[in-house]
Amino acid sequence: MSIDLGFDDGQQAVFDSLSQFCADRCSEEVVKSLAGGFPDSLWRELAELGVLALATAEGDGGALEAVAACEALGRAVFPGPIASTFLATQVLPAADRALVAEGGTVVAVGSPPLWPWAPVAGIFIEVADGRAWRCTPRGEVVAVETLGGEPWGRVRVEREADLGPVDPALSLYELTLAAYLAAAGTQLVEITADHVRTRKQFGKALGEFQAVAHPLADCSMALAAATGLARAAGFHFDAQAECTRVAAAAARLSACRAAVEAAQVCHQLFGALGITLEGPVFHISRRIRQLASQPPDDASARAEVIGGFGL
Amino acid sequence: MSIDLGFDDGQQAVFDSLSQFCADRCSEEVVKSLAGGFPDSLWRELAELGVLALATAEGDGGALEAVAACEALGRAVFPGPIASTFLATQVLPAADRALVAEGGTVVAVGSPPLWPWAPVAGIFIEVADGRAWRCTPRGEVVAVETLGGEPWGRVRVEREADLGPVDPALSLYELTLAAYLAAAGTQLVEITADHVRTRKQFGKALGEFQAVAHPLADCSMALAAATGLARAAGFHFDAQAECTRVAAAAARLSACRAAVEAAQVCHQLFGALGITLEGPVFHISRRIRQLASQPPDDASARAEVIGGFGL
Amino acid sequence: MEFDWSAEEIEYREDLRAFLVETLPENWAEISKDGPGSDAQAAYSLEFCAKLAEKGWLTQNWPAEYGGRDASAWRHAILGEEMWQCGEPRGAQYMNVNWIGPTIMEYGTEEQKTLHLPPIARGEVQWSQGFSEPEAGSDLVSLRTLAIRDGDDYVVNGSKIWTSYVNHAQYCFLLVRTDPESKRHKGISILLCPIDLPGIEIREIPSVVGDRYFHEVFFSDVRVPVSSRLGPEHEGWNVVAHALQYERVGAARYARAALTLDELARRAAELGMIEDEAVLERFGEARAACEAARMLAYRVIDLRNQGSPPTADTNVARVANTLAEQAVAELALETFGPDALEYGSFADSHFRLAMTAGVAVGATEINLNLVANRFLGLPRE
Amino acid sequence: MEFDWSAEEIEYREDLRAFLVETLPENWAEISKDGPGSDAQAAYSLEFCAKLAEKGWLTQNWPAEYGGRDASAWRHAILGEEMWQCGEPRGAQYMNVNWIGPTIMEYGTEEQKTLHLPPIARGEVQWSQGFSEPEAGSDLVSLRTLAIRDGDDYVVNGSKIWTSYVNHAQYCFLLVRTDPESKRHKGISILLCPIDLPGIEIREIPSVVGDRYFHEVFFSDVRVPVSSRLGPEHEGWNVVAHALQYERVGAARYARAALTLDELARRAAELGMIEDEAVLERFGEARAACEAARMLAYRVIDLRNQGSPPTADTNVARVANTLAEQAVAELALETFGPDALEYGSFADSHFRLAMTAGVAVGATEINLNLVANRFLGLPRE
Repeated sequence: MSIDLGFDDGQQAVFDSLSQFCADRCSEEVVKSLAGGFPDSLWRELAELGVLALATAEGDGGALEAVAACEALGRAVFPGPIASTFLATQVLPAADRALVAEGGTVVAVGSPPLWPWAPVAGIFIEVADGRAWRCTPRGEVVAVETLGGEPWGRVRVEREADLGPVDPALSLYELTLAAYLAAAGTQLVEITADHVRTRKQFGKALGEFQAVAHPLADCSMALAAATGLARAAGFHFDAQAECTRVAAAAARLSACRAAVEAAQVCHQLFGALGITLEGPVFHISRRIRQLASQPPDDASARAEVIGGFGL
Repeated sequence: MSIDLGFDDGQQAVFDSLSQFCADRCSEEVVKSLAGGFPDSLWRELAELGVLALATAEGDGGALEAVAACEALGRAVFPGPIASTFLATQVLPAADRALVAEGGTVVAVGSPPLWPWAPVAGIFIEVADGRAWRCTPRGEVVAVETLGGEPWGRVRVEREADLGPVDPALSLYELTLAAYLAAAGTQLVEITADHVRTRKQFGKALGEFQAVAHPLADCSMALAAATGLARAAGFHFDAQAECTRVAAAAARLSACRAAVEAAQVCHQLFGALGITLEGPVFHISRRIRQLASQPPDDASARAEVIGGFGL
Repeated sequence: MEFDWSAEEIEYREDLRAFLVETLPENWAEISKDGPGSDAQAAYSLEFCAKLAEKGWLTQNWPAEYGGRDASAWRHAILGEEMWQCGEPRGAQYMNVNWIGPTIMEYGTEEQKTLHLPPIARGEVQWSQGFSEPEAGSDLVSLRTLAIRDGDDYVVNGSKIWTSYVNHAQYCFLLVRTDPESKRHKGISILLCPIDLPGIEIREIPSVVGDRYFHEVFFSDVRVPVSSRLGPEHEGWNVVAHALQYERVGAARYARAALTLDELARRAAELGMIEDEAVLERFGEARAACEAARMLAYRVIDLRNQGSPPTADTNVARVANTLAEQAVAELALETFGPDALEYGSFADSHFRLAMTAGVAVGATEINLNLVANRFLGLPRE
Repeated sequence: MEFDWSAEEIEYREDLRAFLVETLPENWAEISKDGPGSDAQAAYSLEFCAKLAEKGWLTQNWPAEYGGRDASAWRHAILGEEMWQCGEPRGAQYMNVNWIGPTIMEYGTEEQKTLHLPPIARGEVQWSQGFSEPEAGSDLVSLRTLAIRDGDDYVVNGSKIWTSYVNHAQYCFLLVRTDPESKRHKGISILLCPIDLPGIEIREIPSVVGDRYFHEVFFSDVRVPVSSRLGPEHEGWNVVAHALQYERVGAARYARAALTLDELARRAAELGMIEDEAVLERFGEARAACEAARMLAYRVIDLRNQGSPPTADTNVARVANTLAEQAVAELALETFGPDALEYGSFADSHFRLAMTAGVAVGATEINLNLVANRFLGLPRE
């Protein structure tokens, strides 16, 4: 045994089957049409495939399988609280965990007052100071329209049950979020590379201009690294290694930066077409923007641990 | 009267005569040969021209004349504690001020233990918490070799006299430093532009590659802005306007960033030639690096005031 | 070197602010929420510009003979800053004043001047700009929309894209190719084309930056009178180049970005974040970027005020303007996290605006090429 | 997916560290202060490499028939990390092991193999790399140094520049043009040129990165035996391309940068700076950049270990390596201010090293071009 950065057969199978599922059921048009809503039927189908139960005692896999799943889902910019659900399946008691993993209810993970997916959520989990709490909403959920086209909401909550330390669930959240974002960014870069290969301006293909090609190359480099870091963190998670927390934090930090940079560069290269709702990139870049600033953050914990990283 | 960004005749005369002085007396070879030492005779000649007394009661000019001087000196990367001397001439009592302005002694402005120009300094001024103190060295000055090729030194000091609030002297320091750095950066960009216009690689002039041209264009943009901000701060200083402190801080921040970025870009474009001692850019970039991190900093004061800037 | 406004300029800015307070309706935030292309803001702009014209400020930078007051470039810049800062209540009419009117003065026939300039000066008419095409993008010289002479008309066929404000406009400043055999700069002409002619169809392109901001315009055998042509036939490129020079600096984005930054700082202070020195320093950096952009814009205005021809300084100013706006947008996101992404929120509006910056003033790349070429003397690719 | 070292690899790294502790002299910091080109470090490298060879580690990645141990690419990578982290006590000899030896194995005659490989494997010989020329820079195919056949010799005239380590070397891996009529890739050959031949002159180019790092080498009617030519005449370009592939990832700069970062963090903590959350976050970001570069390097080693041909991944890794090193250098300057610029200080040494990064592994621009072309399929300019 030594270092091997490829997926094993089982992980590859998860990636392949979910890629096929997304190709069949979650096309670009579907993603665009779902903006602003929750993908009810798609979400249940995803749950039926067992994806949401990966990395649980009941599930058929571990963090690396979840990473493989998120790489496929990120490529398709599949909607829904994917990483949050992985977190929830780690901290909730068995019955709730099963309900969430089966797609029977949606989780909102964050902190008051602004929650992701709050208008459709059945379970609220607050993350703060290194712990997770099951919460109950108090009062009405005020729906909020977001840049990302996800239904968020404002609501006060009351802490109901202490779910214990949020580690290692937060690590799983960060590394699956990283895998998803790196994949979505890679998708964006590939769409843009395709565009600049064929689009001609001033007598040559856009991609022949270094001002176009180099920023794209920079992005693909950063995204490749983030993809690798997410996989490495998944490996450490499954091995219950001590460095999991920092590996996951490094993966998230790298993936957020790389994906946001990809969004900036692609918008620069697509110009007006990029900011149309029907265009080829906004449905991806908006989700990247939203996920990159999504709670739970717990920045202080991250800053504290990231100093001691090392293989 | 309205906004007019050019120098008036007097300021232009300062710039022109000092540019000529530098062309005669402070060539590239002279600057290179002076690295590591203090430019004794040059410094006295500069003082004889009245440059160091600009912006004092006795001197023939104001902050804008000092800015014009620094633009000429920065172009030539003239060595010596120029901005520090301007600060000193604002806070020292008359007799010391005259001595410094005449080039009779050299000032070290900063804070213990590491002082710029300490091995050759006759007067030490500590800047801290918004005040300036005249200090006396206690013990030996341990000479320190710097990246910038300036003679710095470590020495303990004892505070001897409270020179009062360091404002507006610190503003004059920051805006003259900004003018010098913006000019030095501009010089670097012009040398590099000249290089990439003539140097051919892969069958065309380097400057035809956007990967070369765009970073240089970025730098020239940032440097032009910094030059303007330094002049604006000089104008406000002379008008004793309330916004002087923040204008000077904005000028310094912009000039440091722009000049350091120019140093990075030029080194990238000159490759190995850039890091030779005899090459065309290291004698400039090293001074930029050194001046950009030179004390006094007083970052907290800067951060506090920079929020409220506005014309 | 002077860096103070004159007493008269200071007074003018105060008058303008008082006028805005008095004139803008209470629900202005609501009116302007969906952008200058929205029905609400387009309708209001007619009302507003008429009042601005009454004060003598709408076209004050025009020569007196065309209803202007020969005002200085600085005074016009102050108007631009104040308008942009409060969400541009002139709507699309800033184009009329800044470059469409002046270009008609320069190249128009007497008949065209009489027809077009007075309504612009009274704030009664809305124009749109028909430049980009689906296959040409920023590369205007590749345009393909054909206008073939047939008697006293041109017969226009083709399409334009990204045509802002066209849904509310009465006219389009339309670039066409009048010589079908021509290539690149040659054979292009300009038509001052009424929008209600038969054969013109408009399709909205929904976008992230508010209602009806972008459109596609299709021309099918549209007959435009030859008398609508601005300038000599086949030689419209020079006219366009001239017109673009007026527009070079673009909107006073730095001014609005600086205001936004103040508001962000106020909110950060409310949340107790501003005590963190690192946050303060980030605000300081963004502020320095805004001031740098302002400085570069003022350099261009300074030159214009002295009657100097446009230089690469204008491109420099445009890029800096864009960068400052983007820096503030990114700071908003980093400081306020997901709250900054809420639709209609202060930060979100700024962020969406910033997304248009690079598009609106011409691609950053093109500006950088011009800077490299004209400013640094680097060879063209 | 595996991301743990094997027990054997962990043990090897521990053995290596123990060996370094035991072997490196107490004054190693002093010896290595002026860089690998200095007399002190060059002299010491001979002593050190002989000991490394004795342990069987110097050329462990070589095939057994040439004195190697057929070790895995991972094991060789571990050696590279540990060596670079402590200041590369192998000096210039890392080149011998990484690509000069392997290229001779691939293209050399039996005579050349016998002459050159054993001394390399024993750590007794120093080589230099004669690629760049004053007029060619990174554009190797423009090289002009001529080697004209005359009987059993080539007569070499021309000059090379930036030739590191040549002052201490016995040989130079020299690129020459053997067909004077040829252009670009054609007509280039490689000579395994002894440095002590009559007509070779060496001039040091003083630099910021330590003693005797750069040189210019002048060739005046130097007679080099034809038997020193590596590979077919006029077809040396393929040999170079092959050799460069071995060198692609470059030094394990990420590993040293990560160590430097740890040391910077330790010092920042001593000064009480690390309690500032913003400073911590900056360290976190720099650390993530190091780990990203490590990850990209490991991808390349992973492919190499599987025997896959080199891809644009190698260029990606090189650029990331450079960026990580520069990020740490800038962080040092920002965090420690002028203290970081003191000659010989921890931060200053790293900063100077970072200045060489872009130069040493080939210009960042060229690597980005290759990434764009090979990875994203973008057209070549």
